[in-house]
Amino acid sequence: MSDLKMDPCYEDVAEDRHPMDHLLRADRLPHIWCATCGIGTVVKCFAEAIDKAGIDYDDVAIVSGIGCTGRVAGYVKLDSYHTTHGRAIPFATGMKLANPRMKVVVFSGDGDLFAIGGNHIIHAARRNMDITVICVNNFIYGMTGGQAAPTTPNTANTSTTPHGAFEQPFNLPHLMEACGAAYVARWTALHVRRLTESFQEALLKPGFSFVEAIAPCSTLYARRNKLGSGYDLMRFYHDNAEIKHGSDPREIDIGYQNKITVGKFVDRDRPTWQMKSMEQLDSTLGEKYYLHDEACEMCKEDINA
Amino acid sequence: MSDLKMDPCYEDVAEDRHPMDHLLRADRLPHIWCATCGIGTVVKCFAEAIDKAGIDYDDVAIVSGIGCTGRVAGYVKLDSYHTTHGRAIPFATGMKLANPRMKVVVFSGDGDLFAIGGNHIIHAARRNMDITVICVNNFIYGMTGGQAAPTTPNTANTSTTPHGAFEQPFNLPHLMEACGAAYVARWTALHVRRLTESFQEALLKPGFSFVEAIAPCSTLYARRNKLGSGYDLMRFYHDNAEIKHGSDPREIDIGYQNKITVGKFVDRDRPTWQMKSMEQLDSTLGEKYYLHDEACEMCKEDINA
Amino acid sequence: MQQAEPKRVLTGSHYLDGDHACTEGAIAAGCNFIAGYPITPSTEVVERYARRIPSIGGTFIQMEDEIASITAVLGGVWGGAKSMTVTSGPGFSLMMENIGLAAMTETPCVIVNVQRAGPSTGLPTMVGQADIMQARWGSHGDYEVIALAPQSPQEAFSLTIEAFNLSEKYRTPVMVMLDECIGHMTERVVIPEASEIKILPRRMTDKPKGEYLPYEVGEDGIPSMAHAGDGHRYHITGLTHDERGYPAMDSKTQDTLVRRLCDKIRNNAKDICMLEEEEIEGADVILLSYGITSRVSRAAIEAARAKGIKVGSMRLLTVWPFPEYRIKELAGKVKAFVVPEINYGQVSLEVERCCAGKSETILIPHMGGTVHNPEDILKAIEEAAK
Amino acid sequence: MQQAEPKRVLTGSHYLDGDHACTEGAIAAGCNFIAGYPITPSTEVVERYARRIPSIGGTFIQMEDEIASITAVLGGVWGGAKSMTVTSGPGFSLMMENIGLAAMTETPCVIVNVQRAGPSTGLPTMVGQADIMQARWGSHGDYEVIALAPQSPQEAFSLTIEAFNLSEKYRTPVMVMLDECIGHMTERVVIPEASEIKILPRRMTDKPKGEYLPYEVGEDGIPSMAHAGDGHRYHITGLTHDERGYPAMDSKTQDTLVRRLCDKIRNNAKDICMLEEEEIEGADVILLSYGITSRVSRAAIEAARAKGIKVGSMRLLTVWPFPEYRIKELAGKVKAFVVPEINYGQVSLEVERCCAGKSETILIPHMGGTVHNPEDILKAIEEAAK
Amino acid sequence: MPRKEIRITGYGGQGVILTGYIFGKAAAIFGGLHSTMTQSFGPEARGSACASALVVDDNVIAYPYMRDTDILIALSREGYEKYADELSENGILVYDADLVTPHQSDTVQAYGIQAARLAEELGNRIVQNIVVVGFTTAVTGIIDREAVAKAVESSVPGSTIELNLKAFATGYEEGQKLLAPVG
Amino acid sequence: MPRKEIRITGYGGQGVILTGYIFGKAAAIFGGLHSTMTQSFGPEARGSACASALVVDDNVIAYPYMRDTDILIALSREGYEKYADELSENGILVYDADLVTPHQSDTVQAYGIQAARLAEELGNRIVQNIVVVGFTTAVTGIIDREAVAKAVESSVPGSTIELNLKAFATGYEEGQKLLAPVG
Amino acid sequence: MPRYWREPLDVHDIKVPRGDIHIIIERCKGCEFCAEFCPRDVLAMSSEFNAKGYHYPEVKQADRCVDCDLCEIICPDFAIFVLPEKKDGEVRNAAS
Amino acid sequence: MPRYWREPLDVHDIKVPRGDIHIIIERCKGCEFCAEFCPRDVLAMSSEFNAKGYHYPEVKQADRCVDCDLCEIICPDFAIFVLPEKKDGEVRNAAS
Ligand SMILES: Cc1ncc(C[n+]2csc(CCOP(=O)(O)OP(=O)(O)O)c2C)c(N)n1
Ligand SMILES: Cc1ncc(C[n+]2csc(CCOP(=O)(O)OP(=O)(O)O)c2C)c(N)n1
Ligand code: SF4
Ligand code: SF4
Ligand code: SF4
Ligand code: SF4
Repeated sequence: MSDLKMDPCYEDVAEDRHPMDHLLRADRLPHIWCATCGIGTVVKCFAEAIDKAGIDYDDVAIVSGIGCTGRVAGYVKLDSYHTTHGRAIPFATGMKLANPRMKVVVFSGDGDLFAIGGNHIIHAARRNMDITVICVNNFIYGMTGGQAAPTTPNTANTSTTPHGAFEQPFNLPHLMEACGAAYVARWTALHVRRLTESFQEALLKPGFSFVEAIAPCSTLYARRNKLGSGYDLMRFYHDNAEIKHGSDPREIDIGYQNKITVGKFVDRDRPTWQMKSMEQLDSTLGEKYYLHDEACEMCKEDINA
Repeated sequence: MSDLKMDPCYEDVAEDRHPMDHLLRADRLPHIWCATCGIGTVVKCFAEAIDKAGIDYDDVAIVSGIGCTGRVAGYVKLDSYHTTHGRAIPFATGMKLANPRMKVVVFSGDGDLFAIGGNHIIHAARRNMDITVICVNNFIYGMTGGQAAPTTPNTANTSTTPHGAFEQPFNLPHLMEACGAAYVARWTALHVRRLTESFQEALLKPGFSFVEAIAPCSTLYARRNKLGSGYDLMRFYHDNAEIKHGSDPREIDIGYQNKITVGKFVDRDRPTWQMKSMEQLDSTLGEKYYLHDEACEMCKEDINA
Repeated sequence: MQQAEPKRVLTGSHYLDGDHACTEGAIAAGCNFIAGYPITPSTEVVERYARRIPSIGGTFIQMEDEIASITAVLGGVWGGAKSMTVTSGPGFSLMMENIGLAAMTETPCVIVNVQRAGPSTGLPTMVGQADIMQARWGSHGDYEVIALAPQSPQEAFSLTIEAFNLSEKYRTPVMVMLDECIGHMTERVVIPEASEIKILPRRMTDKPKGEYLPYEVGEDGIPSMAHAGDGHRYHITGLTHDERGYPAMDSKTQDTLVRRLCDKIRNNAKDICMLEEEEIEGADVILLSYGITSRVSRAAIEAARAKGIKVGSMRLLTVWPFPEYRIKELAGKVKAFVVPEINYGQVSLEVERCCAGKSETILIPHMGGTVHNPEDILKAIEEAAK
Repeated sequence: MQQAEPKRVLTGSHYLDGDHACTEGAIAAGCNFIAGYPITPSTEVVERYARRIPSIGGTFIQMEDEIASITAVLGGVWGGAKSMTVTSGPGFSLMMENIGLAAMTETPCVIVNVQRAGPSTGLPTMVGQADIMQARWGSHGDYEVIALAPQSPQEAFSLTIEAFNLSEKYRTPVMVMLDECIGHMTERVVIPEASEIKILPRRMTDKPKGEYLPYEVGEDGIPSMAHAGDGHRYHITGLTHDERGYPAMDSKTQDTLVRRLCDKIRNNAKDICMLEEEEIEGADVILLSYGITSRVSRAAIEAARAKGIKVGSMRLLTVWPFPEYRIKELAGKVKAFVVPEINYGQVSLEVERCCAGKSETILIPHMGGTVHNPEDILKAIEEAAK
Repeated sequence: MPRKEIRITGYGGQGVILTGYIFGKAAAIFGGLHSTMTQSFGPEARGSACASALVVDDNVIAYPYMRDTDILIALSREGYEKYADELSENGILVYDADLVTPHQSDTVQAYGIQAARLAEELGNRIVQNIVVVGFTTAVTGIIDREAVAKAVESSVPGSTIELNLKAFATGYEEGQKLLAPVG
Repeated sequence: MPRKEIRITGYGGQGVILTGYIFGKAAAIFGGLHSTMTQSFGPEARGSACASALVVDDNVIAYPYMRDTDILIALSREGYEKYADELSENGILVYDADLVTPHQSDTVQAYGIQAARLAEELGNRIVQNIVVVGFTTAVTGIIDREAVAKAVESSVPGSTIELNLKAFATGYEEGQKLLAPVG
Repeated sequence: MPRYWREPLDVHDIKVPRGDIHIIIERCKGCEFCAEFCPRDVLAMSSEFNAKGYHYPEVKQADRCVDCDLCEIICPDFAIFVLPEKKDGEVRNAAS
Repeated sequence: MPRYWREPLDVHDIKVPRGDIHIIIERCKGCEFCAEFCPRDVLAMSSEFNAKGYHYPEVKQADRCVDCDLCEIICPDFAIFVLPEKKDGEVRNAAS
């Protein structure tokens, strides 16, 4: 043990840098996430996936909303945008349309994406907007102190369901499939290699790709429900996650401390918003579409003759 | 012809009242909807359904958002609330929870409910909130002059897709099914008897019921797309609607001037939000739940001893 | 005025923070419906309510966002509930459209904003007082609101009750502008007997069925309500409407309506405004403050008096309507108003306007995150008294 | 300053309404991304843009709501586009939270609000000018914005270009506060040659990779930008942040940041404010107006002059920042400012404040739906001149 | 030309706005005048009463609204009833004779045309307003025929230009036939 | 009792706020005093530095914030480093001896306790703060033991009262053992 | 023009019910739904305009009406309704 | 305690790669993921605290490490990483 290098304080890591530090804002570590929180692991897998997919770091933008997961944007050393609660997807949409070359990745929490942000995600999936959405699902609102999320399983205790949650949670892959996502997968933070692989696939998939990463919220979800720590949840995932690729998304609801079906559920080819937009202009206007210098009919109309 | 009573002006109808006038704000007729617009027909069917279902008029509240369809609230002589664009569903949710005795019916347009209001409808369906939602789908934004809606079929012309729509539209029944709605049906305004029956069923169904009523927008959708008037669209429905009860909602997308699958697609029993809320409190607190006079533990905690 | 329901009143002394005290105020006031969406530093209000439901009855629903929350509140009110929502700056911004609907439809409801430092996400757990102008002007079009600013958990309790009463009296949304400091400050809160708590019941119509017009008003300009299911089968709309509640697309109806909406508040400012004044007579300087800042200013006021400076204190418990009448009375009688706020100048603009140059207005701005340093306030008082 | 791109400039005389002219202004200014959601009376702006895309390139996306629209605009800007969104009151209210994000992150963008009469749904097709205070105060927390008010289709064209330029110069959202009258009024619009249209390019960083700090500022207090993909791999956030763009949860950073955000506008008011003044020297009364109201007032001004009243005219092309400095200069030199507005008193409050009692401020309120009757304005001028 | 004020009224879908637009454009773009067209309609997009107003002047137009109506073009009964009183002495009324029955008046010159019917005869009711444009051009002489025709041509979709010009001509001829006032 | 100011600091999850709450409640509800508890933490909900501050006074408390820290309770090194300088002369420092190594100081009385470890021994690290509450009660004597015990009892979940009271007693005893200052 | 509504099943019964058709002309917007979809071909559009300028329906073959109510329920303008035919001798304000 | 990670397939190969484990102690929050899920049981938690008060991992059986990187990828705090073992004679700043 004694010959292991121990950094006496945070600044000292430069000498012996973590191999991911070039993708991290190492000057901001340690991060704010709690002990045994799973978000960091998901970030780790994502960073790995970027490297493995061979994407130029300058070509990736990360957009987060607000929440514990929302803080991802602040730790990843890429062009990174920490927006408002629920609005990462429209922000990403604007960015993608303005700069089609970029891989635009939304990295946010289940509450951010599916509670306040629900409308944006269903429309982005419908449009097959060419972005990748990574949703860390910890079944709760972490940042604000453990309130119910639209993913909280029935009977789970949260600060706003002190007598047990009772609303039917969303089955995220099913919803995403119904809206038209091109790629849909679910893994837990324990499935580090599969998750990494899934991120790679999602990043390379044209169109709207969605990966749900189930991760422990130790401080709020686990503790409040007397499930131990994030460590215990990771063990729970180990014992209870079942890999079933291609499952019917209708059948993969998650109950409180029940089996969790993971895998890749949707991988289909649909033209992206941008492709369809161009195709439509092309088919309506034909040649004219490419002759940008020619004013369109409307404009001619009111030019002084 | 000459012995038919012709009312020379609007006020004159009192003598020979339309049998629906007791359910209408007849003092506001004629309504604002265009010639050959189908919204009125849907309203007619709804009024009929209330009568047939034998519901006391005092026990029904209508909540609309903003749009041509949103004006329904203003013409139906029931407690009726014309709210803001997209927000009819949360308004209805609050009303239902405050007054569980009421049948709360949301009557609004596809844009109102699924564009700006999309987040509310998916969450209300998820919660199985005990309300009935009637969506008049005319494939366009009528009130604001014919812009694209999230239901506009590909290639259709609208004022914001002057070169043809290209975004994949929502398949409304599929989305509602994926979110958990208890009852889902689709009819066109031509199917007056089926639609009326479906409204009856929806009104009597506990939980979240959803009826899509496809109706002509003559002035904007039909005219702009050179499809004639609403009259021609009604004929189109006649020729192209196929009744297929129980169809898999995944397979009933609507293309531009394609066949339209209509029917009842979902009718399932799920406990409503209110039922589940009570059950959960009951199972957690047992007896205590009914002893409202006893302060809960938390309150005891900080009472001065 | 009625008495509060005993089962809703937690009579006794409690050690509560402002958020929890606010919940107890709402419960005592009869609030039986809360729709909300979590946001720091306000969430404790609804969390407590959710826990309290089994003992008091009522409903809490966590909506999908703040827009849904405020709108559900309006639906709840028309359904017959006394309703409230709770948020902080970002959520308050999202509520603006439907606060306008509340004003337009004259829906009595309470909106609690536990202010944090902005703009945008800002300092989510730290204090600000920079949503004051937004409370007044945040929605489009002309309207007026009532906004109250408690300075302690005790007042978070009592002013929340007052907020409900004012909302019923004036048929208007009322805002409780807590700030993070008060929301997260814990002190003894003494809750009186139910019989000592006065609750203003909703002003319901007594018209027979068929005769009720939802916006018919008498001299006081305030219409009576009917709930869904009461049998009146009335219509309400956010469009410009006549007394039947029917849309009326003309500038005359608009004129009548908007003037009435604004004037029912403006003309009753003296009734609505709660001010705490101290040593105003003969003062050279008046320290005008609200919320946490009024407590931070105490030390400065005392120190100034110790130095022989005649400084009076005016505390706004009601921020909106602004007590214009009172500032105008005092303008010219004092050298200056010193206005410390945790913002870059908001209420001070109103003070300056009402002073009309007759007294100076000295803003002590502070951008938030912390409260003022009392010495800065003292310095400003000394400066002003010169 | 650069010249406009010729292919984007529809040089010639056109018969356009204010909405269409606004689109042409945006196109000429280089706007290549619009995200919007339809709302009367603003939709024509995006409809025209959607038709124009094949000739000019660029992207229009109709988003699911106004929140998505403004946020997509911000994403578009950071992605490298010149971006704009367009709405009216209800949508403007919904945008407030993310207008705050724009101010906080110093995102140059343009927001067009074609004002209709409110509050709430109000009179959707009829005029109002009651979102003026909201433009300034509608989002939570302290910030400042720039807002312009065109009085004709011609100005809808030119001020939209100006809005883009100001947004780039000050790295701030700029609002074009059209009103329904101007938006739906059709007149000749003369579009000059591209070479005569000056476009301010975005102020991009010239720092080498690794050295760029997104909120590092020089003396003028305005940071330089980098777009996504430029290789700087920077971070921005709506939280209070230091010059690296990193969150910094302390009141010192807050103080530096919020002061800078506000002061970069406040301190440059003279540069930003466009005023049109006429016969101010020696005037007894000044008629202060903006937007459509300034045209309605013309008749009154002429009639008053015909009666021998010395009435000057001040028209605000820039409403925010308010030209405080100028009102203060004139206060005391004239008897009164007469302020007709299609609202129940908004800009007039600022005038009153700045007059500091030295000149009277006379509001001529009008609740909307129509414009003022010029006779009412004349009467007020006569009254004021007495 | 001194200031002239024209009101066009009807219901949504009749092309009331386009009518104003065409006269306005004829004046401001092809006629060397200033003109300001304004519009008013209910919140309801279509089907209900709507009106446009046009001010034409040699000089820059400050106040852009109607004070006295010099010319009233009424395409619906409702619109006529609403605005008839505003017509100034010696004002001109142009109306669709199938839809509007004008009150008797000594001070107003009234010219009726069965425009809807003529348009239907031309093959599409949608050109009702253009028939009226032609007719009005003839009976009022307010703007040069050439300028108005150019404005028509440059304001309608390319594929309908021919039909519209035919409608314009039809209306114009009807107007010439009818130059004697009826009212 | 004249105004006394107490700062409790640690990281999220250590019960820093509850510690302040218990002392405050002991004073204001069971001790016949006034007290105001305030808290500060980062935007980050958990895991990061957080602190609570308590003012206790015979009189009504207007200014509710710290001016001089009379007692500093430090449960983490970070927290200690941040607030150590604020401690007034003759102030009292209470710290978790496993986590904090206080600097040498002549003017401060410092009392260390291995509270985390003791809590772990009691079966749950979560009661670390209650051990410290007991300890602080003993070494500072600022509020009556009975009042603090009542505040503990009435502030923790019913099922954990026993454990918490045991933790309180453990801490209190440690305090009594250690009444001689270390620093 | 093809008929767009199927014949009611009871059409050949002996006791065919009969209906009185009432038209509120000023509410009509001339959509032709009633005339077009009437299963018994009872209605036709008038060549007259109402005040708003719409052609409204008139009863072409009154005796074919079987009171099926289709025109009433499909009319988007609440402008037409059918009452069961009054018995002989009964007096009505408005009869077809 | 059961092992929660399956043995890498190549574990019985002849040329087993070896890894140098590096721990950035002050980043560690003591979650035990690395120790728990290490397929080769290389790590154990120290009884010492770091400055934040967390137990951090230490290398128990360095020679069992096969450089599978699992600890590195699963660590949510970017606090542990493994480099391929340097060849003999190569000098490293920090070696396990
Ligand atoms: C408009 C708005 N409403 C509410 C909030 C408060 N808020 C911040 S994060 C959050 C929820 C976060 O939950 P989730 O997205 O699941 O992320 P987690 O923290 O669990 O990773 C909420 C409600 C906010 N910042 N803005
Ligand atoms: C916040 C807000 N945004 C936009 C609008 C403008 N608006 C009114 S109705 C409408 C769309 C209506 O479409 P739909 O719901 O499909 O109803 P339809 O008119 O077609 O019946 C829009 C965009 C508004 N009133 N409020
Ligand atoms: S609160 Fe939960 S989600 Fe947030 S950092 Fe802590 S463990 Fe993770
Ligand atoms: S615009 Fe379309 S939807 Fe609206 S009333 Fe007219 S036909 Fe109906
Ligand atoms: S269905 Fe109604 S509106 Fe249509 S033509 Fe018949 S009566 Fe007229
Ligand atoms: S996985 Fe990382 S944070 Fe967790 S114990 Fe191991 S080194 Fe520490």
